[in-house]
Amino acid sequence: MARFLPLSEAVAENLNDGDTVAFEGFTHLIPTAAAHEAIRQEFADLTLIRMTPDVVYDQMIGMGMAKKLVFSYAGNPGVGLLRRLRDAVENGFPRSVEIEEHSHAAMANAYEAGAAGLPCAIFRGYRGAELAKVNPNIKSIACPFTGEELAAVPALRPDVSFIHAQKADLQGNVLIEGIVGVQKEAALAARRAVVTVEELVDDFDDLHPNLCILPHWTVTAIAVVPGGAHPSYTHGYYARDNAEYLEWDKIAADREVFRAWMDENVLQAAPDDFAKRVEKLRLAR
Amino acid sequence: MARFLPLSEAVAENLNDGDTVAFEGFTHLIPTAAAHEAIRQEFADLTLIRMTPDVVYDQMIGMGMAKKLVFSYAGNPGVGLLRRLRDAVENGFPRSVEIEEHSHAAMANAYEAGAAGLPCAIFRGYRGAELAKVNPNIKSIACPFTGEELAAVPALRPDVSFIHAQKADLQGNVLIEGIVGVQKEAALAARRAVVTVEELVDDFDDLHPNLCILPHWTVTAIAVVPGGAHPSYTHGYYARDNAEYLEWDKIAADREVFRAWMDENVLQAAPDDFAKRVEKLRLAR
Amino acid sequence: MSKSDFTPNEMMTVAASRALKSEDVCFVGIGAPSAACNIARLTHAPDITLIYESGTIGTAPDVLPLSIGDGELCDTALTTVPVPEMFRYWLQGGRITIGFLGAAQLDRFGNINTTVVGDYDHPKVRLPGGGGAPEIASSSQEVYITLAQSKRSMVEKIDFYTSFGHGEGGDHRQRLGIDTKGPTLLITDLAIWKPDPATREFTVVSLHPGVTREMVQETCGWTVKFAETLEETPPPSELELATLRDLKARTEAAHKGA
Amino acid sequence: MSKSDFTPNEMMTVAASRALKSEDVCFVGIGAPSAACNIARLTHAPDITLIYESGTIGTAPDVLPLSIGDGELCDTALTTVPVPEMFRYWLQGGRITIGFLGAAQLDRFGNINTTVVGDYDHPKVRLPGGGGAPEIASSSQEVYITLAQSKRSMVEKIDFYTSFGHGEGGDHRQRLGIDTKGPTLLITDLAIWKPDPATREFTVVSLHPGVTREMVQETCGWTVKFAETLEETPPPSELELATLRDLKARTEAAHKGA
Repeated sequence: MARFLPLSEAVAENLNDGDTVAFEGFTHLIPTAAAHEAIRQEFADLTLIRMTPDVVYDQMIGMGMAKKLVFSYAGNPGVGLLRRLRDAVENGFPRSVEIEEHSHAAMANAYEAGAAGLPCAIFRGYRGAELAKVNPNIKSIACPFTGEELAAVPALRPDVSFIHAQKADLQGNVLIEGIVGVQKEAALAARRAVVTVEELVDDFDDLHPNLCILPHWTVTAIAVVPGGAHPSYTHGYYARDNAEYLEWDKIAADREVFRAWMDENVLQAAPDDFAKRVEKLRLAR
Repeated sequence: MARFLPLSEAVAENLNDGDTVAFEGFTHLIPTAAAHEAIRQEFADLTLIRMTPDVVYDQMIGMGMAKKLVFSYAGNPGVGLLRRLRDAVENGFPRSVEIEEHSHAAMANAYEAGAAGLPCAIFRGYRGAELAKVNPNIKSIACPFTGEELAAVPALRPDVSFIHAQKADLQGNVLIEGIVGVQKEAALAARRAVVTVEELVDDFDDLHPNLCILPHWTVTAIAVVPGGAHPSYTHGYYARDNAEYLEWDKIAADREVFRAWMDENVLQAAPDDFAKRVEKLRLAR
Repeated sequence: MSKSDFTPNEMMTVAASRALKSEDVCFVGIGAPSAACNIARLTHAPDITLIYESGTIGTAPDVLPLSIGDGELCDTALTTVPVPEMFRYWLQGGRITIGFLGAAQLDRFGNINTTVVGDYDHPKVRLPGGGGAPEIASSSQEVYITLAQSKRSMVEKIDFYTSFGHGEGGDHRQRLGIDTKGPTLLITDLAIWKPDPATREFTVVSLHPGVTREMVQETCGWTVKFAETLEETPPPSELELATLRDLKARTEAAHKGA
Repeated sequence: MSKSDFTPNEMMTVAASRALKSEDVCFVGIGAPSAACNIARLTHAPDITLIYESGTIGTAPDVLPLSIGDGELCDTALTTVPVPEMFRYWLQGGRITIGFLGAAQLDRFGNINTTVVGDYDHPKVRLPGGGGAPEIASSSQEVYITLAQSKRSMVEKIDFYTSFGHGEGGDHRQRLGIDTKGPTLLITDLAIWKPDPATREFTVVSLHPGVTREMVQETCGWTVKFAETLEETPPPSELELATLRDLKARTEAAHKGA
């Protein structure tokens, strides 16, 4: 049953050192505020799962919080590489990070299998692709009817998933709309699901019947953090801060510049700061 | 690419004797008008697929059109048994019908696998259930990671699927809303998809971004048939004719009464008749 | 309306409703389960989550649906999802606390037949089949069963295992790799039954008002076991009975059409 | 704006756009593929369906997205579906006619590396990885590749097989059970390449205006095969060029922020 908590408590109660954790968002609705809170609380030895690790995972890896990364595309989308991740993988700085690498199809199917309570997912994939040779978590099975060989990957079952969404109602039901990504699956696949939302509304009575909603009994904790996805965006609330994604490439290129930026913008900052970061990006409603 | 056709042509062009065909609808949006058109055109030796064969399949089986039925629940929902189906299975009248029987979970997963282009579906099912002993299309596989035995069924790939939906736009995109059932999967799993709709609108520009839409390039033919789901219903247009479902139990109980009813209400009727059948059931909009 | 003035079927529905809590997430079958779940929602368990296999989650119908997919269910639901998702994320995903089933035939171990009377290939009566029940029985955290007692429905041996209960009893579920509890409650029009902790055979733990052991045995096809201390089911309260009757009256009017 | 006044990159984008038809359903990658697909949509193929892996189907952005999930894509899409559905029903389901890929390293058989430069376990450069590409390459009915030529990107042997093209050539795809056509077109800033019908090696079939064979060979890490009759790619029309430049200008303004 969903509890409404300040973000600091929602993170403190649900994340532990050594956890396997997903901060999911597919370009849209990235839970930046939750990730920054986790950085401030200095968690260690995390296994980070995400299809598209981008700036927030570059930040967590740069701060030395990750022992392992499970992913399918590690880039600053449309901009380039993740320079803190590169430093960790290529130079072991500030620590080496174990890599479990998949394709998007594999990760999406693995989250889906996790949400569906299955131990594994099967799909037609990885044919001729070399990842299958370097990742022991890619196996195959034969269709018992046609004999066709299909790829199999283990289901993803995070200890905790953090996502950002548009709205919660007073009961703790959560609405996700626009590019919904894999967030419903990530939340349902996890033992604990923590959601930051733009706003709280009385109820969802006026919504279309077929929208993407997480019932309150699937959510562990909810924190209201307006702007909490910045520099990602929230459909219906504010636009993506593409300029900041372009800027990140320079910040992450240098270890010192990175640390200074993190100190000013994360360690010395608070969840409330996100609201003003999106002010100039807010959409006419 | 979707072609707009009169229902008689849409059925004539897309259904053939001996086809494997699904007229899908999960209580809501049952494509009754399309099924009645198929009855008038006297197709034979059909393999009928549906999770919940109800009145229209009772009618098709009673008319001797089906050589096989693939299903998971064959009842008049909330009312009782399907009496024409019983007569076929128990007495071979008017012909015997081969049965391939599954659970709902199996059929839903099998449609999903068909839409996803897979040869089979896996799920945790049929444990201790005797269907697995009488249906050779229920097999099992072992998860290559945990060793857990999971049920496997072949994907459903109908030659043609018929569904009913709320709206098409001028391009031939189709909107399904309310209880969406397995219709999207049934349409995408089929070689040909034929859709009857309540109405034609200019475009879908004002719709919520996350609704259930079949793009025009997934649809073979569209026929506008207001009321075409009666006695089932169309969310937003007219209510379910529960009285007619209750009445069906008496009609189907007797071979002669059944034939007389079919003659009057199907063989001598036309797609245009559906509009007036739902007049008293129309919702305030 | 006096307290003694209720039918066995009303007692069954009310007794079943009492077994449900506001925290429950119920996968609801049509008929007595649907009535019981909605009475619970309208009386002591206002926050109970009712799920019908048509994909409607958190529904609160004003009249009982005739089918599992009436418009009323979608109109009042928190959200409506595709049927494949319903069976994958919600049932198989382990989110259902109570799966509520009826039965055409039931045995003492809670195994259910809704497929055929007689031989599968040459049935005497072809029943509708399992629908969602085989996986409701194995994936719900617990299963409640409701049934009007008769020797035809409560049998020594069912003709077909549509949905697995406790099999031959004991740890048969675990031996098949089923890690959910299975049938934990049977509510008939005469009594409340619970499985014996060791054998898993359904045992009468409470008789409804006015019901005798003999009445239970006479309408059951196996030799009935009774608990050492038998309780008497409290009769329906006025609120329970009024709620049930109002719901049934609204439902009957609605199903007859305008 | 004169016809000769265009860059190699503009020629590449325009040439790629011409290969697309209104009937195509394209799975679009970011960068040159995205520009080419949108130029096609804005010129000769107005009904083309553009799909981005974020789940947006039938999108028509007014500016190019910086990422595959910009709001513009959802705002203009026919519908937006969950990412698991995108990979299952739409890509794996065989609905994509053209998968449009870029590459960090490419070999003569259309095999693509976007994973690492150097050894996988101890890479010289850790690239972003495959994302959707491994299955775009195998499940799309055909694959088009765009790439600016350089000896660093067009190599004799790629360091890692992120996405399978024609493998070692010939019927290598079929031998691996891949029944789609694979890379059928390579469009660089200098030329148009198609696979040899037998060997599947990419062969230059058309040189862009002003480009020589030597220029193609100097910027390619393998010994280039040329078709017997080489065509010259028609230069960008004024409409194509104006459309591309307007789109780029709108995009640049939008990405810099208000």
